[in-house]
Amino acid sequence: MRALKNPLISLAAALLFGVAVQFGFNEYIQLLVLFVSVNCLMAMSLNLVNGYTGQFSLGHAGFMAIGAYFTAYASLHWSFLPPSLSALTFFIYAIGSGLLAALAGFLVGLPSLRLKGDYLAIVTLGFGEIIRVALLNMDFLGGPRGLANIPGFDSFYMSYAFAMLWILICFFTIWRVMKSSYGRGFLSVREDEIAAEATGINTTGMKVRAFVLSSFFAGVAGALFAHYTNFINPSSFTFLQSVNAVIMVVLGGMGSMSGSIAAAIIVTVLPEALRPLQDLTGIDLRMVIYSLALILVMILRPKGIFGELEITDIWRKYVRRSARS
Amino acid sequence: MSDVLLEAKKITMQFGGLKAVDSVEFQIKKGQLAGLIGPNGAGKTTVFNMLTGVYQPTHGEVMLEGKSLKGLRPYQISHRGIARTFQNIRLFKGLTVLENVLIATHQHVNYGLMDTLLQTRKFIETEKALEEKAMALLEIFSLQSKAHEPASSLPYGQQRKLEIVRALATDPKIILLDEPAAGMNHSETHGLMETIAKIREQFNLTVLLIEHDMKLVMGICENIVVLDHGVKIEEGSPKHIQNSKRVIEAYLGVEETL
Amino acid sequence: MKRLFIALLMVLPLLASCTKKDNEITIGEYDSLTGSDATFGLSTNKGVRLAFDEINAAGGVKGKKLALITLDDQGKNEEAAAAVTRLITQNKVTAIIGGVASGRSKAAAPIAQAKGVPFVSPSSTNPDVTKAGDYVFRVCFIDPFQGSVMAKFAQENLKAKKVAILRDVKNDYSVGLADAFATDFKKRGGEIVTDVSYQAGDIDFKAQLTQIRSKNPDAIYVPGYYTEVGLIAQQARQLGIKAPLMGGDGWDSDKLSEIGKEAINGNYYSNHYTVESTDPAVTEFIKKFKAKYNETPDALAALGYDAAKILAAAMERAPDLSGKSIRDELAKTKDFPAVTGKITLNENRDAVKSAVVVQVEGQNRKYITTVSP
Amino acid sequence: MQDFVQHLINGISLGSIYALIALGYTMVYGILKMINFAHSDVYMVGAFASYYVARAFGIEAHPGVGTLAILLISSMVCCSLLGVVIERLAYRPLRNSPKLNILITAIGVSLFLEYGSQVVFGADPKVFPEVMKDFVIFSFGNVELKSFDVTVLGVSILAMIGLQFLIYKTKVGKAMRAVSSNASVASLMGVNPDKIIAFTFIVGSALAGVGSVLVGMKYPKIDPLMGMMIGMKAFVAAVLGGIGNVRGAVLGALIMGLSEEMVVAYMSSTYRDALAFSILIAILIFKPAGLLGKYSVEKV
Repeated sequence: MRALKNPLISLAAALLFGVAVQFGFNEYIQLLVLFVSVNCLMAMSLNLVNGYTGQFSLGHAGFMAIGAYFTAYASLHWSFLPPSLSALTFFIYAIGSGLLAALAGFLVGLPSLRLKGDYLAIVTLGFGEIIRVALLNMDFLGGPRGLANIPGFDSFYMSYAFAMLWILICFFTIWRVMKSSYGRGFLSVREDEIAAEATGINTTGMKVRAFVLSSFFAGVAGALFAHYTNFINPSSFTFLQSVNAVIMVVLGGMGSMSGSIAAAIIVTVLPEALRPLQDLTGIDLRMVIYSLALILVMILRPKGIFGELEITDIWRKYVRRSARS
Repeated sequence: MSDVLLEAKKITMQFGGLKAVDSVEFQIKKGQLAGLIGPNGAGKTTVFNMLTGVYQPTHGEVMLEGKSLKGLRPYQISHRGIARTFQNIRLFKGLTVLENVLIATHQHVNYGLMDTLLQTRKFIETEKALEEKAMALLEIFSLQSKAHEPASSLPYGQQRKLEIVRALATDPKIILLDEPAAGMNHSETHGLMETIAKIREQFNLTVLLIEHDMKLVMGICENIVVLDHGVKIEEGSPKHIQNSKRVIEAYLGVEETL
Repeated sequence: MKRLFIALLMVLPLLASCTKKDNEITIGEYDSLTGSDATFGLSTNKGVRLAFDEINAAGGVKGKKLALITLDDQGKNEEAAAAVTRLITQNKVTAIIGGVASGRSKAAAPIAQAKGVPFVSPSSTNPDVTKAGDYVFRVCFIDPFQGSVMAKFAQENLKAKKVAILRDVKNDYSVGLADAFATDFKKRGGEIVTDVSYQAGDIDFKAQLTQIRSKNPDAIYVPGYYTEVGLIAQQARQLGIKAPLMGGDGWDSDKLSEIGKEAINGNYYSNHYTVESTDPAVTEFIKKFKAKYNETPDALAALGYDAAKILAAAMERAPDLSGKSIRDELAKTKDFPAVTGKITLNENRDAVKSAVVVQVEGQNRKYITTVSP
Repeated sequence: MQDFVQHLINGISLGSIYALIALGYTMVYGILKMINFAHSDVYMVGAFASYYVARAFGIEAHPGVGTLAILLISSMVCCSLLGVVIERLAYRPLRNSPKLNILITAIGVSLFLEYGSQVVFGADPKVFPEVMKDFVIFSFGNVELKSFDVTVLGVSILAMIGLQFLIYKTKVGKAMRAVSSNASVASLMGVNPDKIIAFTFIVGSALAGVGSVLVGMKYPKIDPLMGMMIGMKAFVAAVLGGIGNVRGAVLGALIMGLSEEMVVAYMSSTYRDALAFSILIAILIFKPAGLLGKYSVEKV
């Protein structure tokens, strides 16, 4: 199966890197790597809606919450497979989380499709808040107390491998969809909806597909988050979480997968990297520096770190230029 | 089956009190090159938008091959076989020339999500076929050398041609051109006439043309419909239109009788 | 210029160096120093630092100075988890003094438990926190006890038959207390006439209070943080509600009367200790606290202080500084003479101690009664 | 029945507070087509400015018209200055870059103000100086109409009329509308877009300053994050009314205030925000450009 060639190669490479992290770094850095992988999934999936389809969603955290709570509830209450196969059960739960979030994505996508730009942003923001408040009031999900002691993986390496598996599934799904006619459909909606409709593209259908696919992976990101923090409550999925996802997409470059991944790394690592500064200055300036960095990047490099290019394009550009000179 | 391809039956468009188009009726035969002319604000583009589903007519309906297009979204109408270009060019500027054309072929795609993910044979072959078809179309209009350039980098005349190629890629039965010659100099207009002639005989397409350039319209149209203030005031061959009193009045105003 | 900026962004992660002198015992502390409940984190931190100064002045523990590393969790659960992991693996701390909010403790305590690092929470009152494992302790009472204290007080002292509850639905501390109060008060034959909620950060409570007024309760239980309670009290009086308000240790701050002004006077709340107490340990603590920070300590500062003292005492008694021995010594804490009363840690490592009920009179808190477990 | 009237008063008073801030959002959006997320934090800085000015003048304990005047002026000046500085440094360089970039910058400025003021002012809540005594204007049974409620409503109506007059009846207003529809063409007609945009920020931010003093009077607790919650509600109200439309902002705000009040009073307080957003979504689905916004059908 030629089709599985490069996904398997990249999975092997990622797992190798995992071995290095397992032994090279302490648990703190390892936890950070796991949070980076959750943010990667969030950024890549939102990039499909905000980056490729040009729709403006501010409710991504809502889908993440649905995924997280489904997996948490399932892992705590159901156990139809022996604990030794926990990785398999968690994989099935992650798919369930994704499907549930995708259903929510469908329900959010439908009504908000007549809306454009800021109005769509408001409706998606509204849905995010409605989901959060609904979770707050569901006692069987722990309400404000949240769900604690969510079973995770026994070793860092298992968690890491699980995350890498999902990141690659997400990456190759979106990469291949974007290289297909559906991908071109998304791009046409971003470029000019009226022209797309006249050229035979069902723009509504495209937007709903983008929402459903993107919320599926946000649900999976939520499932990973639940396993890695072992405790979730509604206040982990606020409007700021959605804004964080949008920041990653814009910072990385709208419509660039490698951009989203790079931005996910920076957005997760930067605040932690700034902690030592706190020892020098005594006060915690991390968020102040983070927000200033945000403003500077938007002014100095509006199209984001990668612009619309992928790392492969940059590689080809620099390799060709160095080869020529 | 009568040879009428596209028929407007008493179509009316009312914005609040204003009747932009008032029960206009005309028929376009298969293979015909029809023209739609009239002074500015006569309602030409509004008729165009009703034919292509951008506006739903307040009264009356549009028939394609005897089947009504009432209530259909623009993309459904495009699938039925009506393709169009826009008055001010609406290309997918950020995408390449080839991608612009490939997007128009989306309606012929028969592979699903699974085929895409697993890169099945069906997916690969369909993609290759679509690309060949698109390149062939580009070649006919000698645009294939620019296939991988962004659409926005093309000069104006070629952008207009690309828009026509994109419309052709949907395998339409009829193509509606909205002021294609607008902003074109003499030689570019001449090039356009050749393009339109090529379309008709290579794709045996029916064409409906909105245009102000009388030389172009009178030159190639077989049947012309004239609108004024949303009402059809004349229809017939170019010669008939040229000396119809009502048309002259509409365009040049009434003669001052001293 | 652009290249420079991006390069700078890349180099920062490498800065994560950590300096660790060998003749010091490093203790880690994480709390919300920014974000919505920043004020509680700051008070606890002051209490802990005061305790550390005293212990170091008296020669430290086993002859070594105590060094404190405090990280901010910005009031977010995942930040608390990251901070604790960093303290244990990066800064190699011997023990951890936890944060105020129960939500953050529930995210952080399991990590300390898994790593075998003793975790002492000064003021997280939610029962689930110490369920994380035998390395997790707390020096304050738990919600069910504090809720029943006020239920008992309302029924016996205030002779209230009908009570309304106004809870902060976003805050599990408040929900825990409200539920505990409701169950206990009903068991005592009282009636909860209405149970309405608001969200931390709100400033207008007229709608809820107007609804409560229509039920004319004998008293209103508002187990929220003082940041909202001050406004609630004012708006209640504005709406002509005369019934007394009751609350929990979340009320304890001198800002309560500044915001509430006269409207807050005459209301009651349960607390860990009272400034008026004549116990020398308390008066001594208040004097030293005022000398260092020139402000009166609130209950959270006192609890931070006690947590640090109990931890230090356990480390002094422990044969060595391994996590296991400190844990065993902590478990043996009995009748420890702390600022917030005699502290004994029971088998699920919660503090068994009495609570006091005080009445707000302007800046000071009149002592009313003590309720023992 | 009296309770219903009391809920009505509470709802309108809450709505008029949202209106004061919503007007700021709508003005900036109307001209720049940009959601200024930092607007609610400019409001917060205004509150702290009044707090420190009152302490500097030592008037935090002498309520009266004099205090009100001093605080209003100082807050408006400080907010306007801040608004202009933000526009000049953060927004002007991005004048014609994609919408999402401007939004992220606005969020960056908002975070900067929120966390910056936690460092500068300290994270603990402070008590707003007592500006005016609140007195009962009219009451029957246990329903009371307080002076604060009336002042806030009056000021927001006045601000709306003032803005309406400014935008539609004055030369500057005409220039603002020109810049709003097409900045580059406006500059061809001798209008300096930078000056007009700066002016818009001055007026918008000054309104936030007024808002912060009036809200401080009624709810005397201020902290660096006070702008977050009220900012989101005011922003949603501005969109509800039809973003960019001055009357729409006030209408949207009143609906927001009343719906929240009635939801808590007669339905369930725990679902207040969820129901407030549901109402918003329902309205937007039927009126995709808000209540008074005109749905500009794209010319084909």
